[in-house]
Amino acid sequence: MLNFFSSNEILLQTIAVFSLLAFSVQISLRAGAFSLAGVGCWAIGGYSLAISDRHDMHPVIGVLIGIVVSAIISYLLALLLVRLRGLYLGMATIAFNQMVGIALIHGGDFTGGELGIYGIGARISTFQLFAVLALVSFLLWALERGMLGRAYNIVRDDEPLAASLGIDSESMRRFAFVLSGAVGGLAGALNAMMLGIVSPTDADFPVIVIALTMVIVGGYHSWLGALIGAALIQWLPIGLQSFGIEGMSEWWSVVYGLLILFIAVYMPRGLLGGLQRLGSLMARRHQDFREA
Amino acid sequence: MHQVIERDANREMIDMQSEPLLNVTDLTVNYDGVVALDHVSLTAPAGQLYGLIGPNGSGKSTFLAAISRHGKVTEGRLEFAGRDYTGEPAFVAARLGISRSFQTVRLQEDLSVLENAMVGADHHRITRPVIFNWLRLVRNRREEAECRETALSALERVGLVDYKDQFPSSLSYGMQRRVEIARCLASDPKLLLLDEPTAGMSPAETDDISELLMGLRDSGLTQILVAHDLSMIHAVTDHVFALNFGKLIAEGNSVDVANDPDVRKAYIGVADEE
Amino acid sequence: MSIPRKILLAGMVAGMLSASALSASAEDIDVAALVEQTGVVGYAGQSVWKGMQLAAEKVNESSRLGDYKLKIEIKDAASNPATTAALATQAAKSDAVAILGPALSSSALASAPIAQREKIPMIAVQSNTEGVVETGEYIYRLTAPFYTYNDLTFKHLADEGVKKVALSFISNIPSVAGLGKDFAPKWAKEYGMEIVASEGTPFNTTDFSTTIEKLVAAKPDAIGLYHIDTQLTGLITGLRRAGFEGKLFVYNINPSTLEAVGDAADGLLMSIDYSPAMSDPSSKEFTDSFRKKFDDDPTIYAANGYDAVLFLSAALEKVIKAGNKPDRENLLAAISEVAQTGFAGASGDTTFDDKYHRDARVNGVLVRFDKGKPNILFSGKDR
Amino acid sequence: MLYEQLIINAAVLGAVFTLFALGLSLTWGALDVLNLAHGATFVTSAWVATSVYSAYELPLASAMLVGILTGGMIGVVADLVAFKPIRLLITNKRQAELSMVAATIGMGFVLDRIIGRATLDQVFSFPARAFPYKDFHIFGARISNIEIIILVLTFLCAVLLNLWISRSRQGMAIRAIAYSAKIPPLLGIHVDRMSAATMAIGGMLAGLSGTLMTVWVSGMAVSTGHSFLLKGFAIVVLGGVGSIRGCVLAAFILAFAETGIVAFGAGNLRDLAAFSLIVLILLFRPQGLFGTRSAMRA
Repeated sequence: MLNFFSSNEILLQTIAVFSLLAFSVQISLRAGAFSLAGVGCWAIGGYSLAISDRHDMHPVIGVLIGIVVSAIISYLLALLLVRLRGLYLGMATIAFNQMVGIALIHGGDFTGGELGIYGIGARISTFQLFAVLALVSFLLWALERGMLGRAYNIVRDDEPLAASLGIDSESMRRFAFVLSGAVGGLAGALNAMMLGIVSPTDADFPVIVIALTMVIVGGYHSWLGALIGAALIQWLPIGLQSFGIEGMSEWWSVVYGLLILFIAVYMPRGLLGGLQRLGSLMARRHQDFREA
Repeated sequence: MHQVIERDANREMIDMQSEPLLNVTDLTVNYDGVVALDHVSLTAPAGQLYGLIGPNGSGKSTFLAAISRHGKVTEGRLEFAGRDYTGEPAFVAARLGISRSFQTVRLQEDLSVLENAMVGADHHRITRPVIFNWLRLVRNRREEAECRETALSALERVGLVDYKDQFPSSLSYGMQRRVEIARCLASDPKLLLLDEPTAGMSPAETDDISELLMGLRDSGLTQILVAHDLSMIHAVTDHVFALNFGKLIAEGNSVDVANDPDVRKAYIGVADEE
Repeated sequence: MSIPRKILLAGMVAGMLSASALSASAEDIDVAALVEQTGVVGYAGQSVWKGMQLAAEKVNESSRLGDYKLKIEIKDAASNPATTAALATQAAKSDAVAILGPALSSSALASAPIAQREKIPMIAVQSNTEGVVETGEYIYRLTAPFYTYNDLTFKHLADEGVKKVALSFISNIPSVAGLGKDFAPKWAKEYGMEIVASEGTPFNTTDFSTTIEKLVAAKPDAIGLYHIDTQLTGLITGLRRAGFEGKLFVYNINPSTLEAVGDAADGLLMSIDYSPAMSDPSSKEFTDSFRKKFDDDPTIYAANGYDAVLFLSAALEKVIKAGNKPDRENLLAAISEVAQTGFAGASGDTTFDDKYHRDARVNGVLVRFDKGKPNILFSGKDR
Repeated sequence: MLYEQLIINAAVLGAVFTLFALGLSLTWGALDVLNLAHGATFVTSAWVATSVYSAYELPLASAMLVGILTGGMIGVVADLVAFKPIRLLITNKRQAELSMVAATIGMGFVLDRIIGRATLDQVFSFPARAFPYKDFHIFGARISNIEIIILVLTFLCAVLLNLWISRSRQGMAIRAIAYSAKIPPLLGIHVDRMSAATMAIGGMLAGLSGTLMTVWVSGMAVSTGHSFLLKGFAIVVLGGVGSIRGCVLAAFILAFAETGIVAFGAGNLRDLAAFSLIVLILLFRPQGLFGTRSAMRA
């Protein structure tokens, strides 16, 4: 077992870090704000850690700077984009991400230009990473249940109804936007420590596609869905190639694509939804069994 | 607690001087040229069940939208319990105590009947910023229990307690409306706005809803009911306002208003011979 | 499922498992190849892997490794630093004696520290960036950086009397931007030439009509196009159609791109570490065997993959000839010895840098294309 | 530099952007399908065209036609394999939209890898002799015959698509679908056949722009599809989802902005110009230039 853990340590760390990135997108999607600014904050968080590490600051300070800077930028962005809804908000945040990427390339020595920053000294242990993941998961769990859970459901599905119930949709969506940015910044900072490098392409469109895939395939209606989605999407490129099947190094991404397609079509509420339905099916069968 | 007001011929004698719950002055709404409401002024003291009638396109829904602040107000003043809330957004109006239902049933499909009612009961806690509600776990657990109690009592008042664990999609149209009313009640409103709640209902269901609304009025809840069904208006309302082409053409008890020449003309389209 | 079928299924599964165990005989030397087959540098990685396969076959056919067999297992690094780092960790914990690849700079920077920490020799290809070999003594790179031979082009341009040079380059790929912004202007000044225009554009740009206008308007004698192949087709054909008669030079162009551009590429200049037209015996051997095996002209990436395996095998041969066990420690020692002496590979005589002795250096050749065929003008040897 | 030349360059670039974005806007506007496999369809059609051209010695035009039909066929298969089942299985509109996005991401991976494996992600193209390039000179500026063809075809496609959607019966059906999938069955319109037709047209438009692009820049590769996809997504949103006119206008605005910044500013900031323009326009037009979220307008 120990060998399994040590040889897959980076994979486990990657799953933890990308779960946080998936959380960042899930938080805003769940609140009905189709924002992908979390990916831009992922890059901002990463660079904040890298730059503060270069100035010999303690990693925790680097992470905190990453979170705070991302939160502030997300707050300003939320104010700027308040009138945008749905895919128009999505596109505006994708444009923001691209501009973050361009700014990072042209940041001169401060951001390391086209190459970015490498050789980041700060390190993080797998245990610490999963502790952070557990903490953020708990915070999102608390946000999804009880009163706030119900309120966010309505803010997402039916704004006029929310207003008629005294819910200030705008401020709740803004809170989700800022939280999404902060978690994105945290994820980026941890990713920088795990990989030891940051580069301008961290905010690029392929990262957005991966983040969206993780959340939709996992089940965007809950943090657990984002976690499951991240685990699967990050494991597949490694896992599919580790069964020693001939030619998998060339064709794994076809299997990957087909799997995403299958889950998207035949699991309406993602993997989490599928598991829940399976759970309730089994519970019912167990019940029938007991009654029979 | 609430003075039970006998429902009889002399209801009109109620003292109108007490502070009106709702005071609307010169309310005008026009959508780039189209005048939907034209200087409507009216006052509605607390404790009564008001009817709002008028042919299609007379501005009933616009009026409801305006006083619940869901809709635009071009001119005029809106006061609720003495406070001017003309420029406020809809959620502030709701927080003042104005609760409303919509023409279409709006329930949360993935929440049970009880949870849908609990959303109303969240009313007073939702006013706190999100971050306060998020991190106070111990307090949340206690308040969640209170919220459940409030919701249960609201469901009791509408007679749906034993459906509390069902999902809205499995209920009849009439019952879904009752869940909506329970949700409104759970938020302990001062004024309840009902936008054609019985549209498309069977006579039996309409009578149930009528009974329910009268019961609520008797327990002191002020309501404004928008409806086409004049027989229901007669049965249920204490005071009626009639709109036509955005103007308030008559008000009074439902019988007088029904006989008012302008109202008959508005409905039938031709003035009957004198 | 009835009982018999269950047993049959279990039997089959057991059979499959045992079969794969048998094939890994005791005499194998396992090597992990983390080479991008997909993603943004998939175009390079897929050729690198073909070169590696060719070299492994030739090494195993010859008895240079005694009765050991070189067994290279390919994993797609997917042009993704996180995937590469995860694969590198797996390889380090497996019984592989060395890691070959990756090719993407950011992936190399992410996986080199892991190989160094886990003390497994790593031979990267391409990854034209600083910071790779500097990671530590376990990290080697088998592609000579562009700036070590691209000055040959400017030497040739000076000989041809070129005075004014315009440059177009990718602004957001580190090594290529370095060529366009820093080295090319430096060499131009050294050879008494003037840079009259310098246009940087992102690597995903596909429309160059306006950039071409600016380049031609500067009336240069020669234009440098430091771009990837998908951009070169538009640039080269566009410049010729815009009436530019002067010299064009690139840092690399692949056979398929040459074919797409046709005679617009006539006279195209390129300094490169390997070309099929090279006559060095080791280069010729690579070119001929590649053509025989793949019925296609080799790309520079295939040459890099071939050389990486050749370099590794030379070190393994030293270890085995000395009667030692081919493990990571002995292999590292042998690798640094081979790096001192250098070896002859697809890119001709390959030596290593003076500072770290872990970064490959080649002579490089200046090539001119006529009718789609490369011919060597001169080699870096006689610089 | 000749301003006339810059205007021509921008016009041709605008046309290339339009052709690619039209298909994306149609399927998105009518079926709420944000097709992230549109770039892969664009590349696959071009690859099929070039392979068929050299394998069967077909004339260029018919090879391109095969490519265009391939694009259409990919659209139909996508509809059968993913969008039709999603429409059946998923009632919640938001969940259906997101599931369709994920489905197209999956399809994009599959197509990218198949073409990537066949071409080793290298450049592929029609042989140089396949198309007789010829330049014309007007106002002292240069425009080649392929560029004129691109401009004409783009104009035709935009006008025809516009007419087809606003006038014809099928077009009305598509607008009905766009309004809400519940209405068409009531009017006896076969939703599945309509959506397959829409996806086919969207795919053919991707095929047309892919084959034309291969001739215009004498080459194509899987990576070209990715760079076009992001720009196409921006153009569709900028123009207002589902609006043909908005799509054309947004494509030309972006083309002129990029051409301008490359000509007068710095080429490496061309994307900055494009994306800051997008945010600016969305701030003033939250539904895009001509977009209305609910119904699709010609």
